[in-house]
Amino acid sequence: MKIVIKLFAGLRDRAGTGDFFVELPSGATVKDAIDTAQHNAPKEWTAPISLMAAINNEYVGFNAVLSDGDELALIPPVSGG
Amino acid sequence: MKIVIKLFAGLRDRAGTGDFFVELPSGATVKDAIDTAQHNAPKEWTAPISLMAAINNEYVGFNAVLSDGDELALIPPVSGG
Amino acid sequence: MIIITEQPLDPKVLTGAVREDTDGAVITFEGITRNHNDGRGVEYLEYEAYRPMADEKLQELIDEIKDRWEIDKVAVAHRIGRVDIGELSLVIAVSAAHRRPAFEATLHFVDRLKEVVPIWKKEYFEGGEVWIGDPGSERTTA
Amino acid sequence: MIIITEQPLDPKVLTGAVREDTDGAVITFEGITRNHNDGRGVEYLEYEAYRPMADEKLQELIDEIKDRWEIDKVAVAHRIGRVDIGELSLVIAVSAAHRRPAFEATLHFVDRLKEVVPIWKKEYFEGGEVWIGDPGSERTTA
Repeated sequence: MKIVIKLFAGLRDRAGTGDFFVELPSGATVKDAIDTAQHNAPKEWTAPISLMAAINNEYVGFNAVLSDGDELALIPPVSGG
Repeated sequence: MKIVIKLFAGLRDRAGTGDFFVELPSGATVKDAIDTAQHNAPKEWTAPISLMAAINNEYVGFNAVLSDGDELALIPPVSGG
Repeated sequence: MIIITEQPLDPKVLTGAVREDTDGAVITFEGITRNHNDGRGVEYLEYEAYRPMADEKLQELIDEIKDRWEIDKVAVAHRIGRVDIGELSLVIAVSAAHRRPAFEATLHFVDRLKEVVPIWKKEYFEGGEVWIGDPGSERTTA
Repeated sequence: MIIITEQPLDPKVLTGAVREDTDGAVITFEGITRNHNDGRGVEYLEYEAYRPMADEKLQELIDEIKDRWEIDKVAVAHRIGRVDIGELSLVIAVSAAHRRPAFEATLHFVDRLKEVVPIWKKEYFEGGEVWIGDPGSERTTA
Protein backbone atom coordinates (compact mmCIF):
# COMPACT_ATOMS: atom_id res chain seq x y z
CA MET A 1 0.00 0.00 0.00
CA LYS A 2 1.00 3.60 -0.56
CA ILE A 3 1.29 6.14 2.26
CA VAL A 4 1.93 9.90 2.01
CA ILE A 5 4.51 11.03 4.53
CA LYS A 6 4.65 14.68 5.56
CA LEU A 7 7.58 16.16 7.44
CA PHE A 8 7.69 19.57 9.06
CA ALA A 9 10.02 22.18 10.46
CA GLY A 10 13.40 20.81 11.62
CA LEU A 11 12.44 17.33 10.44
CA ARG A 12 11.85 18.54 6.91
CA ASP A 13 15.17 20.37 6.96
CA ARG A 14 16.98 17.21 8.08
CA ALA A 15 15.31 14.96 5.52
CA GLY A 16 15.59 17.41 2.66
CA THR A 17 11.92 17.10 1.74
CA GLY A 18 8.50 17.77 3.21
CA ASP A 19 6.35 15.40 1.21
CA PHE A 20 6.92 11.94 -0.17
CA PHE A 21 5.37 8.51 -0.72
CA VAL A 22 6.43 5.20 0.76
CA GLU A 23 5.33 1.71 -0.23
CA LEU A 24 4.52 -0.51 2.76
CA PRO A 25 3.14 -4.03 3.24
CA SER A 26 -0.45 -4.28 4.43
CA GLY A 27 -0.66 -4.11 8.23
CA ALA A 28 2.32 -1.77 8.56
CA THR A 29 2.38 0.55 11.56
CA VAL A 30 3.45 4.14 12.04
CA LYS A 31 6.75 2.85 13.38
CA ASP A 32 7.31 0.80 10.21
CA ALA A 33 6.54 3.85 8.10
CA ILE A 34 9.02 5.98 10.03
CA ASP A 35 11.75 3.31 9.62
CA THR A 36 11.13 3.16 5.88
CA ALA A 37 10.89 6.95 5.56
CA GLN A 38 14.25 7.44 7.24
CA HIS A 39 15.95 5.60 4.37
CA ASN A 40 13.73 6.81 1.53
CA ALA A 41 14.13 10.54 2.08
CA PRO A 42 16.68 12.52 0.07
CA LYS A 43 18.82 12.71 3.22
CA GLU A 44 18.86 10.03 5.91
CA TRP A 45 17.50 11.52 9.14
CA THR A 46 17.00 10.54 12.75
CA ALA A 47 13.82 11.24 14.64
CA PRO A 48 14.03 13.97 17.29
CA ILE A 49 12.90 13.14 20.79
CA SER A 50 9.21 13.89 21.41
CA LEU A 51 8.28 13.12 17.83
CA MET A 52 4.51 12.81 17.40
CA ALA A 53 2.55 11.26 14.57
CA ALA A 54 -0.85 12.02 13.05
CA ILE A 55 -2.82 9.95 10.55
CA ASN A 56 -5.22 12.05 8.50
CA ASN A 57 -4.99 14.95 10.98
CA GLU A 58 -5.50 12.93 14.17
CA TYR A 59 -2.73 12.16 16.63
CA VAL A 60 -1.97 8.43 16.90
CA GLY A 61 0.51 6.21 18.73
CA PHE A 62 3.46 4.64 16.92
CA ASN A 63 1.72 1.24 16.92
CA ALA A 64 -1.27 2.53 14.95
CA VAL A 65 -1.88 0.52 11.78
CA LEU A 66 -1.88 2.38 8.47
CA SER A 67 -4.30 2.02 5.58
CA ASP A 68 -3.71 2.55 1.89
CA GLY A 69 -3.79 6.23 0.99
CA ASP A 70 -3.30 7.51 4.55
CA GLU A 71 -1.51 10.79 5.12
CA LEU A 72 1.02 10.27 7.89
CA ALA A 73 2.36 13.49 9.40
CA LEU A 74 5.52 13.31 11.49
CA ILE A 75 5.34 16.15 13.94
CA PRO A 76 8.43 17.43 15.76
CA PRO A 77 7.85 19.39 18.99
CA VAL A 78 5.31 22.10 18.23
CA SER A 79 6.01 25.69 19.22
CA GLY A 80 3.15 27.88 18.14
CA GLY A 81 1.98 30.94 19.98
CA MET B 1 -11.64 72.00 64.47
CA LYS B 2 -13.29 71.87 61.07
CA ILE B 3 -13.49 68.69 59.00
CA VAL B 4 -14.73 68.30 55.43
CA ILE B 5 -17.01 65.30 55.07
CA LYS B 6 -17.53 63.73 51.67
CA LEU B 7 -20.29 61.23 50.95
CA PHE B 8 -20.65 59.13 47.84
CA ALA B 9 -23.07 57.02 45.85
CA GLY B 10 -25.96 55.61 47.92
CA LEU B 11 -24.70 57.42 50.99
CA ARG B 12 -24.90 60.80 49.27
CA ASP B 13 -28.40 59.98 48.06
CA ARG B 14 -29.48 59.08 51.61
CA ALA B 15 -27.95 62.18 53.22
CA GLY B 16 -29.08 64.56 50.51
CA THR B 17 -25.60 66.06 50.07
CA GLY B 18 -22.13 65.00 49.02
CA ASP B 19 -20.01 67.62 50.71
CA PHE B 20 -20.27 69.41 54.02
CA PHE B 21 -18.33 70.69 57.03
CA VAL B 22 -18.62 69.57 60.61
CA GLU B 23 -17.17 71.21 63.72
CA LEU B 24 -15.55 68.73 66.10
CA PRO B 25 -13.59 68.99 69.35
CA SER B 26 -9.86 68.39 69.13
CA GLY B 27 -9.05 64.67 69.41
CA ALA B 28 -12.26 63.58 67.70
CA THR B 29 -12.17 60.28 65.80
CA VAL B 30 -13.68 59.13 62.55
CA LYS B 31 -16.47 57.54 64.53
CA ASP B 32 -17.23 60.86 66.24
CA ALA B 33 -17.29 62.59 62.88
CA ILE B 34 -19.71 60.02 61.47
CA ASP B 35 -22.03 60.42 64.47
CA THR B 36 -22.02 64.18 64.04
CA ALA B 37 -22.42 63.99 60.28
CA GLN B 38 -25.49 61.77 60.57
CA HIS B 39 -27.34 64.59 62.31
CA ASN B 40 -25.81 67.52 60.39
CA ALA B 41 -26.70 66.37 56.89
CA PRO B 42 -29.83 67.68 55.14
CA LYS B 43 -31.39 64.24 55.71
CA GLU B 44 -30.61 61.99 58.67
CA TRP B 45 -28.95 58.82 57.38
CA THR B 46 -27.74 55.50 58.70
CA ALA B 47 -24.44 54.00 57.71
CA PRO B 48 -24.60 50.98 55.40
CA ILE B 49 -22.76 47.85 56.44
CA SER B 50 -19.19 47.67 55.17
CA LEU B 51 -18.77 51.43 55.31
CA MET B 52 -15.13 52.44 54.91
CA ALA B 53 -13.46 55.74 55.74
CA ALA B 54 -10.52 57.59 54.23
CA ILE B 55 -8.70 60.62 55.60
CA ASN B 56 -7.01 62.67 52.88
CA ASN B 57 -7.29 59.78 50.40
CA GLU B 58 -5.95 57.03 52.67
CA TYR B 59 -8.12 54.33 54.20
CA VAL B 60 -8.24 54.51 58.00
CA GLY B 61 -10.00 52.70 60.84
CA PHE B 62 -12.96 54.27 62.66
CA ASN B 63 -10.76 55.03 65.67
CA ALA B 64 -8.36 57.19 63.68
CA VAL B 65 -7.98 60.68 65.13
CA LEU B 66 -8.80 63.65 62.91
CA SER B 67 -6.87 66.87 62.49
CA ASP B 68 -8.14 70.31 61.61
CA GLY B 69 -8.76 70.67 57.87
CA ASP B 70 -8.85 66.93 57.16
CA GLU B 71 -10.99 65.63 54.34
CA LEU B 72 -12.92 62.62 55.62
CA ALA B 73 -14.48 60.47 52.89
CA LEU B 74 -17.18 58.01 53.87
CA ILE B 75 -17.03 55.21 51.37
CA PRO B 76 -19.92 52.78 50.87
CA PRO B 77 -19.11 49.41 49.25
CA VAL B 78 -17.16 50.12 46.07
CA SER B 79 -18.23 48.52 42.80
CA GLY B 80 -15.94 49.66 40.03
CA GLY B 81 -14.95 47.58 37.04
CA MET C 1 -0.96 55.14 32.32
CA ILE C 2 -4.05 55.80 34.41
CA ILE C 3 -7.16 57.25 32.79
CA ILE C 4 -10.48 58.08 34.45
CA THR C 5 -12.77 59.64 31.90
CA GLU C 6 -16.34 60.24 30.80
CA GLN C 7 -15.36 59.43 27.21
CA PRO C 8 -15.64 56.00 25.55
CA LEU C 9 -12.58 53.82 26.17
CA ASP C 10 -10.28 52.67 23.37
CA PRO C 11 -8.44 49.42 24.27
CA LYS C 12 -5.91 50.05 21.50
CA VAL C 13 -4.54 53.07 23.35
CA LEU C 14 -3.86 51.00 26.45
CA THR C 15 -2.48 47.98 24.66
CA GLY C 16 -0.22 50.25 22.63
CA ALA C 17 1.00 51.95 25.80
CA VAL C 18 2.29 48.73 27.36
CA ARG C 19 3.73 46.82 24.41
CA GLU C 20 7.54 46.81 24.29
CA ASP C 21 9.98 44.81 22.17
CA THR C 22 11.02 42.86 25.27
CA ASP C 23 7.46 41.62 25.84
CA GLY C 24 6.16 38.29 24.61
CA ALA C 25 2.65 38.65 25.99
CA VAL C 26 0.05 41.35 26.40
CA ILE C 27 -3.26 40.73 28.18
CA THR C 28 -6.10 43.14 27.71
CA PHE C 29 -9.10 42.89 29.99
CA GLU C 30 -12.32 44.65 29.04
CA GLY C 31 -15.13 45.08 31.51
CA ILE C 32 -18.38 45.60 29.65
CA THR C 33 -21.88 46.66 30.63
CA ARG C 34 -23.96 43.48 30.46
CA ASN C 35 -27.65 43.55 29.58
CA HIS C 36 -28.50 41.49 32.67
CA ASN C 37 -27.49 41.20 36.34
CA ASP C 38 -28.89 39.19 39.23
CA GLY C 39 -31.53 37.77 36.92
CA ARG C 40 -33.01 41.04 35.73
CA GLY C 41 -32.59 43.21 32.66
CA VAL C 42 -30.15 46.12 32.90
CA GLU C 43 -30.79 49.32 30.93
CA TYR C 44 -27.52 51.14 31.58
CA LEU C 45 -25.00 51.89 34.31
CA GLU C 46 -23.72 55.08 35.83
CA TYR C 47 -20.27 55.22 37.43
CA GLU C 48 -18.98 57.70 39.95
CA ALA C 49 -15.37 58.09 41.16
CA TYR C 50 -13.86 59.82 44.18
CA ARG C 51 -10.92 61.61 42.69
CA PRO C 52 -8.00 61.96 43.18
CA MET C 53 -8.22 59.03 45.61
CA ALA C 54 -9.33 56.67 42.82
CA ASP C 55 -6.29 57.63 40.74
CA GLU C 56 -3.98 57.10 43.72
CA LYS C 57 -5.44 53.68 44.54
CA LEU C 58 -5.10 52.60 40.91
CA GLN C 59 -1.44 53.63 41.04
CA GLU C 60 -0.99 51.63 44.25
CA LEU C 61 -2.51 48.57 42.57
CA ILE C 62 -0.15 48.96 39.63
CA ASP C 63 2.78 49.10 42.06
CA GLU C 64 1.37 46.09 43.94
CA ILE C 65 1.17 43.79 40.92
CA LYS C 66 4.54 44.96 39.60
CA ASP C 67 6.09 44.04 42.94
CA ARG C 68 4.48 40.64 42.98
CA TRP C 69 4.70 39.41 39.39
CA GLU C 70 7.30 39.52 36.64
CA ILE C 71 5.44 41.92 34.45
CA ASP C 72 6.53 44.92 32.44
CA LYS C 73 3.96 47.71 32.05
CA VAL C 74 0.39 48.28 33.18
CA ALA C 75 -2.19 50.68 31.78
CA VAL C 76 -5.70 51.14 33.15
CA ALA C 77 -8.71 53.18 32.09
CA HIS C 78 -12.03 53.44 33.91
CA ARG C 79 -15.01 55.18 32.44
CA ILE C 80 -17.34 57.25 34.64
CA GLY C 81 -20.76 58.69 33.97
CA ARG C 82 -23.33 56.83 31.92
CA VAL C 83 -22.19 53.59 30.26
CA ASP C 84 -24.63 51.87 27.92
CA ILE C 85 -25.03 48.13 27.29
CA GLY C 86 -22.09 46.72 25.35
CA GLU C 87 -19.85 49.68 26.16
CA LEU C 88 -16.60 49.37 28.06
CA SER C 89 -16.40 50.52 31.67
CA LEU C 90 -12.89 49.24 32.38
CA VAL C 91 -9.85 48.37 30.30
CA ILE C 92 -6.59 47.02 31.72
CA ALA C 93 -3.56 46.12 29.65
CA VAL C 94 -0.56 44.29 31.09
CA SER C 95 2.62 43.34 29.25
CA ALA C 96 5.24 40.80 30.26
CA ALA C 97 8.02 38.69 28.85
CA HIS C 98 5.97 35.55 29.63
CA ARG C 99 2.25 34.98 29.67
CA ARG C 100 1.48 33.35 33.03
CA PRO C 101 2.43 36.26 35.30
CA ALA C 102 0.56 38.60 32.98
CA PHE C 103 -2.64 36.56 33.37
CA GLU C 104 -2.31 36.27 37.14
CA ALA C 105 -1.45 39.92 37.63
CA THR C 106 -4.32 41.16 35.46
CA LEU C 107 -6.93 39.05 37.24
CA HIS C 108 -5.58 40.13 40.61
CA PHE C 109 -5.72 43.76 39.53
CA VAL C 110 -9.41 43.53 38.65
CA ASP C 111 -10.22 41.66 41.87
CA ARG C 112 -8.46 44.29 43.98
CA LEU C 113 -9.91 47.19 42.02
CA LYS C 114 -13.35 46.00 43.01
CA GLU C 115 -12.29 46.00 46.67
CA VAL C 116 -10.36 49.21 47.20
CA VAL C 117 -10.76 51.74 44.41
CA PRO C 118 -13.42 54.32 45.32
CA ILE C 119 -15.57 53.95 42.23
CA TRP C 120 -19.27 53.15 42.39
CA LYS C 121 -21.73 51.75 39.93
CA LYS C 122 -25.43 52.51 39.83
CA GLU C 123 -27.51 50.06 37.92
CA TYR C 124 -30.61 51.27 36.10
CA PHE C 125 -32.69 48.17 35.68
CA GLU C 126 -36.21 47.71 34.37
CA GLY C 127 -38.36 49.52 36.91
CA GLY C 128 -35.74 50.89 39.26
CA GLU C 129 -32.19 51.74 40.20
CA VAL C 130 -29.67 50.58 42.79
CA TRP C 131 -26.07 51.29 43.80
CA ILE C 132 -24.36 47.92 43.44
CA GLY C 133 -23.21 46.50 46.79
CA ASP C 134 -25.61 48.74 48.70
CA PRO C 135 -29.04 47.07 48.57
CA GLY C 136 -30.56 49.70 50.89
CA SER C 137 -30.15 52.24 48.08
CA GLU C 138 -32.63 50.48 45.77
CA ARG C 139 -35.51 52.58 44.47
CA THR C 140 -38.30 51.43 42.25
CA THR C 141 -39.88 53.74 39.72
CA ALA C 142 -43.06 51.71 39.25
CA MET D 1 -13.59 32.36 14.40
CA ILE D 2 -10.29 30.69 13.48
CA ILE D 3 -7.77 32.53 11.33
CA ILE D 4 -4.38 31.27 10.16
CA THR D 5 -2.81 33.88 7.94
CA GLU D 6 0.40 35.41 6.61
CA GLN D 7 -1.06 38.88 7.13
CA PRO D 8 -0.58 41.06 10.24
CA LEU D 9 -3.13 40.32 12.95
CA ASP D 10 -5.68 42.87 14.14
CA PRO D 11 -6.84 42.21 17.73
CA LYS D 12 -9.87 44.44 17.21
CA VAL D 13 -11.34 41.97 14.71
CA LEU D 14 -11.17 39.15 17.23
CA THR D 15 -12.37 41.14 20.20
CA GLY D 16 -15.25 42.45 18.12
CA ALA D 17 -16.15 38.93 17.06
CA VAL D 18 -16.67 37.68 20.62
CA ARG D 19 -18.31 40.65 22.36
CA GLU D 20 -22.03 40.19 23.00
CA ASP D 21 -24.47 42.20 25.12
CA THR D 22 -24.67 39.31 27.57
CA ASP D 23 -20.91 39.46 28.26
CA GLY D 24 -19.37 41.36 31.14
CA ALA D 25 -15.76 40.47 30.36
CA VAL D 26 -13.56 40.06 27.33
CA ILE D 27 -9.95 38.89 27.60
CA THR D 28 -7.62 39.42 24.68
CA PHE D 29 -4.27 37.66 24.71
CA GLU D 30 -1.55 38.82 22.32
CA GLY D 31 1.56 36.76 21.73
CA ILE D 32 4.33 38.99 20.43
CA THR D 33 7.75 38.40 18.93
CA ARG D 34 10.21 39.35 21.67
CA ASN D 35 13.65 40.73 20.87
CA HIS D 36 15.31 38.15 23.13
CA ASN D 37 14.99 34.47 24.02
CA ASP D 38 17.14 32.17 26.14
CA GLY D 39 19.54 35.02 26.79
CA ARG D 40 20.29 35.94 23.20
CA GLY D 41 19.04 38.55 20.75
CA VAL D 42 16.28 37.52 18.34
CA GLU D 43 16.10 39.06 14.86
CA TYR D 44 12.76 37.67 13.72
CA LEU D 45 10.67 34.50 13.73
CA GLU D 46 9.20 32.36 11.03
CA TYR D 47 6.10 30.26 11.65
CA GLU D 48 4.92 27.21 9.75
CA ALA D 49 1.55 25.46 10.13
CA TYR D 50 0.35 22.02 9.07
CA ARG D 51 -3.04 22.75 7.64
CA PRO D 52 -5.84 21.80 7.83
CA MET D 53 -4.78 19.89 10.97
CA ALA D 54 -3.84 23.12 12.76
CA ASP D 55 -7.30 24.56 12.06
CA GLU D 56 -8.96 21.38 13.33
CA LYS D 57 -6.91 21.31 16.53
CA LEU D 58 -7.72 24.96 17.22
CA GLN D 59 -11.41 24.14 16.84
CA GLU D 60 -11.00 21.22 19.27
CA LEU D 61 -9.36 23.54 21.80
CA ILE D 62 -12.22 26.01 21.45
CA ASP D 63 -14.67 23.17 22.10
CA GLU D 64 -12.55 22.00 25.04
CA ILE D 65 -12.54 25.33 26.89
CA LYS D 66 -16.22 25.93 26.14
CA ASP D 67 -17.02 22.57 27.71
CA ARG D 68 -14.93 23.27 30.77
CA TRP D 69 -15.59 26.92 31.59
CA GLU D 70 -18.60 29.21 31.60
CA ILE D 71 -17.52 31.29 28.65
CA ASP D 72 -19.37 32.65 25.68
CA LYS D 73 -17.34 33.00 22.46
CA VAL D 74 -13.76 32.34 21.44
CA ALA D 75 -11.82 33.73 18.49
CA VAL D 76 -8.24 32.86 17.61
CA ALA D 77 -5.79 34.04 14.97
CA HIS D 78 -2.28 32.72 14.36
CA ARG D 79 0.12 34.35 11.97
CA ILE D 80 2.45 32.23 9.85
CA GLY D 81 5.48 33.18 7.77
CA ARG D 82 7.90 35.85 8.91
CA VAL D 83 6.97 37.78 12.05
CA ASP D 84 9.19 40.70 13.04
CA ILE D 85 10.03 41.92 16.55
CA GLY D 86 7.03 43.59 18.18
CA GLU D 87 4.56 42.02 15.77
CA LEU D 88 1.76 39.72 16.85
CA SER D 89 2.01 35.99 16.20
CA LEU D 90 -1.09 34.98 18.15
CA VAL D 91 -4.29 36.68 19.26
CA ILE D 92 -7.01 35.00 21.31
CA ALA D 93 -10.19 36.70 22.45
CA VAL D 94 -12.60 35.12 24.93
CA SER D 95 -15.87 36.59 26.16
CA ALA D 96 -17.86 35.58 29.23
CA ALA D 97 -20.52 36.86 31.60
CA HIS D 98 -17.91 36.86 34.40
CA ARG D 99 -14.19 37.44 34.32
CA ARG D 100 -12.64 34.52 36.21
CA PRO D 101 -13.62 31.73 33.80
CA ALA D 102 -12.53 33.94 30.90
CA PHE D 103 -9.04 34.33 32.40
CA GLU D 104 -8.67 30.63 33.20
CA ALA D 105 -9.97 29.49 29.82
CA THR D 106 -7.73 31.87 27.87
CA LEU D 107 -4.58 30.82 29.71
CA HIS D 108 -5.47 27.15 29.29
CA PHE D 109 -6.06 27.70 25.59
CA VAL D 110 -2.58 29.15 25.08
CA ASP D 111 -0.96 26.40 27.16
CA ARG D 112 -2.70 23.68 25.15
CA LEU D 113 -2.06 25.40 21.83
CA LYS D 114 1.66 25.10 22.53
CA GLU D 115 1.26 21.37 23.17
CA VAL D 116 -1.00 20.09 20.42
CA VAL D 117 -1.46 22.51 17.54
CA PRO D 118 0.91 21.66 14.67
CA ILE D 119 2.54 25.05 14.28
CA TRP D 120 6.28 25.56 14.47
CA LYS D 121 8.46 28.55 15.12
CA LYS D 122 11.93 29.08 13.73
CA GLU D 123 13.99 31.63 15.54
CA TYR D 124 16.52 33.69 13.61
CA PHE D 125 18.92 34.88 16.28
CA GLU D 126 22.20 36.77 15.97
CA GLY D 127 24.46 34.34 14.14
CA GLY D 128 22.12 31.45 13.51
CA GLU D 129 18.69 29.87 13.41
CA VAL D 130 16.86 27.11 15.28
CA TRP D 131 13.43 25.49 15.33
CA ILE D 132 12.17 26.08 18.86
CA GLY D 133 11.84 22.85 20.85
CA ASP D 134 14.19 21.00 18.49
CA PRO D 135 17.75 21.92 19.55
CA GLY D 136 19.25 19.49 17.02
CA SER D 137 17.99 21.79 14.25
CA GLU D 138 20.25 24.69 15.27
CA ARG D 139 22.54 26.07 12.56
CA THR D 140 25.04 28.85 12.96
CA THR D 141 25.82 31.20 10.11
CA ALA D 142 29.13 32.46 11.50
